[in-house]
Order: sequence, then structure tokens, then C-alpha cells
Amino acid sequence: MSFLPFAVAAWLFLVGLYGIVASQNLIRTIISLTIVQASTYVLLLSIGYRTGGQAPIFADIPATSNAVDPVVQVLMLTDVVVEATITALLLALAIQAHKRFGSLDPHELRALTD
Amino acid sequence: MHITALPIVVPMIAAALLVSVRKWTPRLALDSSAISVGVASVTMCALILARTAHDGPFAYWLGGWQPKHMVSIGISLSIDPVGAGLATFAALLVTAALLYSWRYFDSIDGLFHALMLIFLAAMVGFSLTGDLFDLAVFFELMSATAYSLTAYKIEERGPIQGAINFAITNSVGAYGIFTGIGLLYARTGALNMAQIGAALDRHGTDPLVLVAMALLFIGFLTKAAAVPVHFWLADAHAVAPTPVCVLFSGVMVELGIYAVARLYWTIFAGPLHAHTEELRAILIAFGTMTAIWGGVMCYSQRHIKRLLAFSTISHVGMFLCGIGLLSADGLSGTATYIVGHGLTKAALFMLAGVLLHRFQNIDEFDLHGRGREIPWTGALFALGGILLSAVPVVTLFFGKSLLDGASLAAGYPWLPAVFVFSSMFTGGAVLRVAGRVFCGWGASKRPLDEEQAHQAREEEPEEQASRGRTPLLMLLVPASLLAAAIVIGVIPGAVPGIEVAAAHLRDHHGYIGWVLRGHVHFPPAETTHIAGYDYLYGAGAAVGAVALAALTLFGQPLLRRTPELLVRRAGIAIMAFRRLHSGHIGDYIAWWTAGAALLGGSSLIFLR
Amino acid sequence: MSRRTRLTFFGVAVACFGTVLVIGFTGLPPFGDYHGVYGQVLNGVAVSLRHATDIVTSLNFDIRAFDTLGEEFILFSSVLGVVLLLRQMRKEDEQESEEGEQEGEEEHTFAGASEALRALSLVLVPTMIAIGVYIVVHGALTPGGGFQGGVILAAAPLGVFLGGRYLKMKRIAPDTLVESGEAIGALGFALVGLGGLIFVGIFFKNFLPFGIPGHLLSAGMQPIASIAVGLEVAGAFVLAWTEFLDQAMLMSDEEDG
Amino acid sequence: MTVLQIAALAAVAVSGGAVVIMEDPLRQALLLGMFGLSLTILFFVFQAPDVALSEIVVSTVGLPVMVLLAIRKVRQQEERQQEEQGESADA
Repeated sequence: MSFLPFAVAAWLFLVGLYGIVASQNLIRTIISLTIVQASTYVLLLSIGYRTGGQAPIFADIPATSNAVDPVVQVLMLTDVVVEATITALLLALAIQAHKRFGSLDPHELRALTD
Repeated sequence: MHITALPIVVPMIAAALLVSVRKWTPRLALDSSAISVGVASVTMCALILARTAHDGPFAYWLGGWQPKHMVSIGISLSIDPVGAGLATFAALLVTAALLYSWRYFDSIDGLFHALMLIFLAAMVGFSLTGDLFDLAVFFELMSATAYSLTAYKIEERGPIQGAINFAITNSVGAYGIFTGIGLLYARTGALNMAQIGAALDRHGTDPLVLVAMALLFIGFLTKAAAVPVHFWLADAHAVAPTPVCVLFSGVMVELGIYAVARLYWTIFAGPLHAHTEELRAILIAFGTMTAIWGGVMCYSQRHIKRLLAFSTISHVGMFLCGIGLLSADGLSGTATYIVGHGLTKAALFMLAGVLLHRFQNIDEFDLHGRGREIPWTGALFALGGILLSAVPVVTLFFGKSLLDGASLAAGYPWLPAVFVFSSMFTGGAVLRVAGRVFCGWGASKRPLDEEQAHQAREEEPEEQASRGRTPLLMLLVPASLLAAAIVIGVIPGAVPGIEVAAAHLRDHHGYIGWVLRGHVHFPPAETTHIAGYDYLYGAGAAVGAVALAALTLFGQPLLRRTPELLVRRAGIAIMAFRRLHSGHIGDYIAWWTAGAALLGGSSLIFLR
Repeated sequence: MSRRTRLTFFGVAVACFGTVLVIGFTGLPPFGDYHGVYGQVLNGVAVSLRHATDIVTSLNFDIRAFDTLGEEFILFSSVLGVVLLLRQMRKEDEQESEEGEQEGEEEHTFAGASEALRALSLVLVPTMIAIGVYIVVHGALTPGGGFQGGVILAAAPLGVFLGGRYLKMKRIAPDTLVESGEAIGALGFALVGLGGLIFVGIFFKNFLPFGIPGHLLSAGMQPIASIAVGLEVAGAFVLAWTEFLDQAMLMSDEEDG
Repeated sequence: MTVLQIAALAAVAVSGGAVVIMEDPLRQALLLGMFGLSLTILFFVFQAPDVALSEIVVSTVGLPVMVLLAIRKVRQQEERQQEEQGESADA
């Protein structure tokens, strides 16, 4: 059982990759990319967890008590917000692509191929 | 007061200011302020470089959070000569690109300048930081600005597709990096690279460390565009605005290689000490594949910017081999080569930009003979081709001879042949273009690949002004870059200086010492002398490049005498090879997965 | 590659990659049994050194503030990219539709905006602003901070839109103002770091008094950093949303006319 | 490991898979919201309230608005293209 969180992280990474490869619609590709990214959140937060640990906020609990690792939380907290704007950038690109190519299928989107 | 953090922060502040005032600011003010920030960054980076050269490497603890009992609390900028040198180089190229775009673009507003300055800050931060997570943050910052810059000319189709493929591939690479960081953090409880290295020295190697290494390496190699995770590069480089290409090929891609070297020597060198041989074989295998693949693809292109893009991939293969030799000469050779290559390739992209600016077309066959109008551009372009083939005694030659020596010492006597192949094909391709476009030699038609020709024609001018004359500045900037690429190698002390810098980078225990304890250690650096056969190899590659170009341009009668079946077979093989570069993002991610599996699998099998 | 070849190739690759990943993950310490030295040291130091009760915020805006600076500029530049991509396109669209009817200045209403929704937005908007501001300024004390509060703040103008007043939303938050706000937020955070360099000689070193743990103005520069981030995040999201809204609304206006 | 944690992990795994499998972007956008909510719960039971707060604001308002608007815009462009094609066919 103690491997479950890591298995979920691996699962999200791989299934997200599958989504990108199998996608026939750029918006689906972008959404799948956010799943890959969620894998890193699950992995890092699972790593930092301690059984019986409390959230690292010492307003309610004494500063000496058992708390989970705060570092992974910091790394992920900003990432969640920032990646949303990267996704926005990708969506804007997708809208543009649809305007220029008339399609969202990556197969049609081959401007410069060999 | 320390200036250490300023080359990162000043461009950021300037970018934010430019964005908020851009509506009311005339073009001249935007250009001149961006260029002066670039110059200021170059100066500050050079000062930092001078300090590392004089007093040795040092760590700057942001927020004053010094490490306590070898445990780092905050984030450090861990600056050694290689990092400071790369930062200076990046700032220099950004300034050159900004100067070039002054006359290159007709109508741009402050967004372009702001993005360029943030890109500069990201590259400098990436070179200087000593914290693994901070490295990933700057990697992402570099990416975020690079995507927008690639898509800058949104009225066309190519840039949109190039930017999408670039963004998705590199994002997946970044998530690989985050996963690798997570694994290392779980093992060592540290994010500072020196501390991770120290902790792993005690733990040794096991599957977790190997998989972490594979994920980090494949992530950074995605940015460096090593085969098979290189596909995005050609799509993005062919279509990005010329001043942006200059930075992508000249320094961004090389930073990916730098990260691999930095991570190996600070983090993994300790635990993998017993497996140097095997790791060397793996990295050289990837590098050789990249060098040959890139060289062949480069030679078979007719879209000039795409040709230059594949030439960069081929050189990345050489860099990866050089790093992969895991030796002093290999590292200093690569560093020297990166400087020479960056300057040369930047100049070549700028000259391709001149063609685009004047003829609104970047197809080799369409431009057949039309370049006669601009002989100076042609001369510089041909000079770039000669330089790229690493002719003695330019900077690239010194890099390559160090690499040759290192390959022989490491027991890879065939590796110099790969280097010669790469120099010959990339240099030869540029010379071929120069001959066809600027002298009108060779055929003016090649019916095989009309599709790419069409794409090259669709390329719209980046400036709308009259095309009668090429602004002088657009020739002066590449000319001075080429001049620098010629002379840097022969400046007394330059190459030995790089050797000292490389010795610091390789000093695993020394690094931990100066970052966490503040004990500076000066590792011994040997100066390598160039052997006689190096001149032979160098001259051979240059002659080969000229011969290859001449054969393609004038060799039609010869070709007619070879059996037709052979010619057709070869043609079909190359076309099949080229078709792998399909532009389909699904393909690229499938290849990425395969690359990650290959690197991870071979590490798990051979390094235990 | 055809779709089938691609999926087959990927199937083989992902099986190998998955194996590699799982082999690597088996080396992880069992879930809940983590004793990393970094986190433990930080849990010990942060309250006593920084007088902030939320360690995560202390890390975010003080100890690892340099990371946050980088992340902030990722946000900043990706939103610049969105503006770049969509604004140009909007101009083109407007040119294309110029032969159509002249756009009226009357209020554009969101299709599904009923009176009830409008009333709800009247309540919702001030509440969201209040919550957003609270979360931004109390970052050092309780969960939250500039990043989370910023998004909530940005949602307030969105509420005005849901209430059916698209043009009013633009009037409350015109592009230029929002853009400058975003830039000033990014600038502000960098300046907090610069303040450290100027007043105490080290970039991002705290240069403000720490106060009493648990009080609003405790934890030194953290509240100010949090406000700067809040401003930047709010500006960034409002900007991105309005660009997307403009895209989706422009066409529907034509349809209505 | 508590039951709550296991349940949250299962919810994340299932909804993540469902998002990817779904072909229609509109349904995907809705499922993405569900996925975000289950991630929020997961972060909460992993004692990461700060990250949970980040995730909930992004997954309930941040992303879905943009995804839905992007889908809407694309639909409009499609309609317009069809109209133009229809017109040219008429002529």
C-alpha cells in the first residue's frame, strides 16, 4: 500500500504521454500535458508526507511538533499557478493554429515538413 | 555591495519597466534602452568572470541564508569560471541580436524587447545558479520566453506550428526534470547541488539515482536537441525571427549541454565513479547518433534556415561526445568549441536573415545566382562555412583538436572521424549554399521536394521597408562575430584559460568545498599542446567540406555515370529519413518516450 | 508515421519507459516515512528567525524567494505571449468584419445572464475581492498568499462579466491599466529583493522589522512581497482572461448584429 | 495510510485517466475540473493546505474559463469557415 501514491504519479505521467501521442485535437493534447504535469505534484507531495504529520503552519500547533516537509509544498504551490498561464499560452497558440490551418488536428498542422 | 545577482535582476526590472511604458515610448528609445541593458549585463557578467578567474569560484547566498553545518537553507548562486563565462557569452549574443534587430525589424513594439531581456535574465540565471530546483525554474523561464519569441511572427503558419511543437516537447522535458528532482530530493533531502553531491557520495548508486540521472539528462538534452529528442529544434529554428534564431542556436541549445556537464560533475560523478567507462559509452553513443543524423539531414535541406538548424543539431552531437568523454580535454575542448560555434552560427543566421530581408525567400534553389547583387554577404557566408568546418587555426579548430586528443586518450580512436564527418557535412552544406546563391553555380532546380520549397517561399519578410539596400549594421554585426570566431582561439591565454575553467567544473570535491564550506581549491590544470596530426585532421575536414560542396555543385556528369539504381536507392533512403521529421507532435512525444526509455534502460542495465 | 504505427511505436516505448520509472520509484522511502534534513531544519528555524507562522509562505517569499522571482517572470512572460498572440489576431478579425455593422456602444450581455445571476454577481464580486485581499495579506500567518489570493482577486472582474456586463468589466479594468498593474507587481517583487541589496547588502535579505509572530505586519518583507505577487498574479490572470473573452465575444457580437 | 488518502488517490488516478481517454474537448474540460477537485482533496489530506488552495483556485476558475473560451472560439471559427465554404459553393 505504501507504494500507491508513487504508482499513481507514474500512472499519470504515462497516461498523459499517451494522451499527447494519441490526440487528434490540439486542445486535447494540451489538456493531456496538464495531466503529465499533475504527476509531478503527486510525486513531490507524496515524497514530503510524514505519517501523522501536520501541515507546516505553526499558528495552531507548537513549533516542535511533527510536521510534513514544507519544501515540496513550496515548489509545487507556485508551479500550480504558473503552469496555468503556460497552458493559457498554449491555448492561445492552438486558437492561432486553428485560424491559420483551419484545423486542430496535428496531422493537418504540418507547415514545414520533409 | 555585491553585483552578483544584478545581471539576472536588472534585465528583469528593465523588461517590466519597458512593458509598462511601451505605449508611450518611441522605437528609438526602446531599442537604445534594451541595448544599453544588454551592454550593462555583459559588463557585470565580465566583472564576475574576472573575479572567478582571479579569486577562484565563490557562492553567493541569496537572502544571506548561509549553510549551517553543511546544510544549505536558502538558494545559492554557485559561480565558477565556466558558469560566469557562459553568462557573459549569452549576454554578448543577446546584445548582438538586439543590435541586429534594430534595423532588421520595421515595426515591433516593446513586447519583443521585454521578452528578449527576460530571455537574457533566464540564461544568465541558468548559468549561475547552484540550486537544482532553481536551475529548473530558469529552464522553464527560458522556455516560456522562447515559445513566445518563436511565435512572434504570428501572421504566418510556420511559427505557430513550430512554437507548439517546441512548447509541448520542452514542457514534457521539464516534467521529466521535475520528476528527477523529486527522486533526488527523496534520497538526499537537499536541493543545493553541492549538498546533493555530498550526500550521494555517502549513499552510492542504486536504481533510484540512475533513473533520476536519466530523467534529468533527457530533460536537459531535450533543450539541447540530442537525437531522438531533437525534432522540435528544426521546426522552431526554421521559423523563428532571425534575431531569435541567433540566440537559440548560439547559446540556448548549448546551455542544455552545460546542464548535463554540471549535473554529472557536481552530483553524479561521486556515486558513478566506478562506472565511468560505461557512462562514457552511453553518452558517446547518443552523441555520435546526433552528430551523424544532424549532418545528413543538414546536407539534404534546401530551406537555408532549416539547414542551419540541422547543422546545430550535428554540432550538439559533437558537444555531447565531448562532454561524454568525461575527461579534462573533452570538457575544455567542448567549451572552446561552443564559443567558436556560437559566434559562427549566430553570424550565419544573421546572414540568412539578410537574404530573407532582401529577397523574401530563403530557398537555396530559388535564390540561385540572385545573391550576386550582395557580394559582401556572400563572402561572409562562405567564410562562415569555412569556419564551421574547423579549419586551422580558428577557435573551432582549437576546440576540435582538444576533442581529438581526448578521444584517443579515452580509447575511442574512431571518434575523430565522426567529428570530421560532422564538420565536413555542416561546413560543406553552407559552402554549397554560398556557391549556388551567391555565385550561381550548380543546378537551379531540384524537383524532389517541392513542398519544402513552397514553405521557404511562404516565409514572409520580417520587415516591411523597402528592400533596395541592406542596412550596414546588418552586415557589421555578423562580420564582427565572425572576426571574433577567428581570433579568440589565437589570443594568448584564451584556450589555457578555458582549460583552467574546465578544471574547476570537473572538480567534484572542490565544488562541494567551496559552495558549502567556502574553501576555495585550485585544481591543477594541464595545458595541452596541439599535435601535428590535428592540423592534418583540421585541414582534411576543411578540404573535405569544399570538395563535398564542389561535388554537389559541379558533379552532375560524375553522378550520371554511377548506376541509376544506386542513386535512386540513396535518394529514397534519405527521403525516408527526412519523413521521420513529420511535424506531428504525437510522433515527437513518442520519440521522446523512446529516448527516455533508451537512456534510462541503458543506465539501469550498464551502470549497476 | 501513420496513426497505427505511431501508437504501436509509442506502446513499445512507453512500456520500457514505464518499467524504468517504476524501478526508479521503488527506491523511494515508503510513503509517510520521509526524514529529509532540509524540511526538518526549516521547520525548526523559520518561526524563530522570521516570526512567520506559515513556513510555506516564509519559504516562498523569503528563504527561497529567488525561485519565486523566476516563477513570477515565467507568469509574466507567458502572459505577454498570450497578449502578443491574441491581440494581433483580434486586430485582423476586426479588420475583416469592418464591412459588417458598426459595433454599437451599448452594453453587451452574456447570453445566460439572468436577473438572478446579476444580483448574485453583485454580492459575489465584493466578497471575492475581500477574500482575495485577506488571503494576500495574511500569507505569512495562514494558508495562502499572493499566488492564491491573486487568482481570487482576478476572478472578481470575471464576476462582473458573469453578471452580464462585459463592457463594464472592460471599463473597470481597462487593458492598459491591467497591463501596467501586472508589470508593477513583477517589478515590485524584484524591488523587494533589490531593497535587501541596497539596505543590507545582500539580494533578497530581509530589511524590515519582523514584528510579533501571528500579527498582520510580522515576518519582515514577506507581506510586501506577498502583495506584489498578488498584484502580478491578479493582473496576469485578468489579462489572460480578457484576451480569451475578447476572442470568444468578438464573433458573437457579429452574430447578434 | 488513511482510508481518506487512498480514496483521494484512487479518485485522482481514475479521473486523470478519464480526462485523457475522453475524445471530446468539451467533456474533457468538465472532467478536468473534476480532476482538479480530486487533486485538491488529495493535497488537503496530504497536509498541504497551501497547495490545495492554489489548486482549487486554478482548477475551478483559472483553467476551465480559458479552456472553455478557447473551445468556443474554435467552434465559431469552424462555423465561419463552413459559411464561407457554403458561399463559395453557391457561387
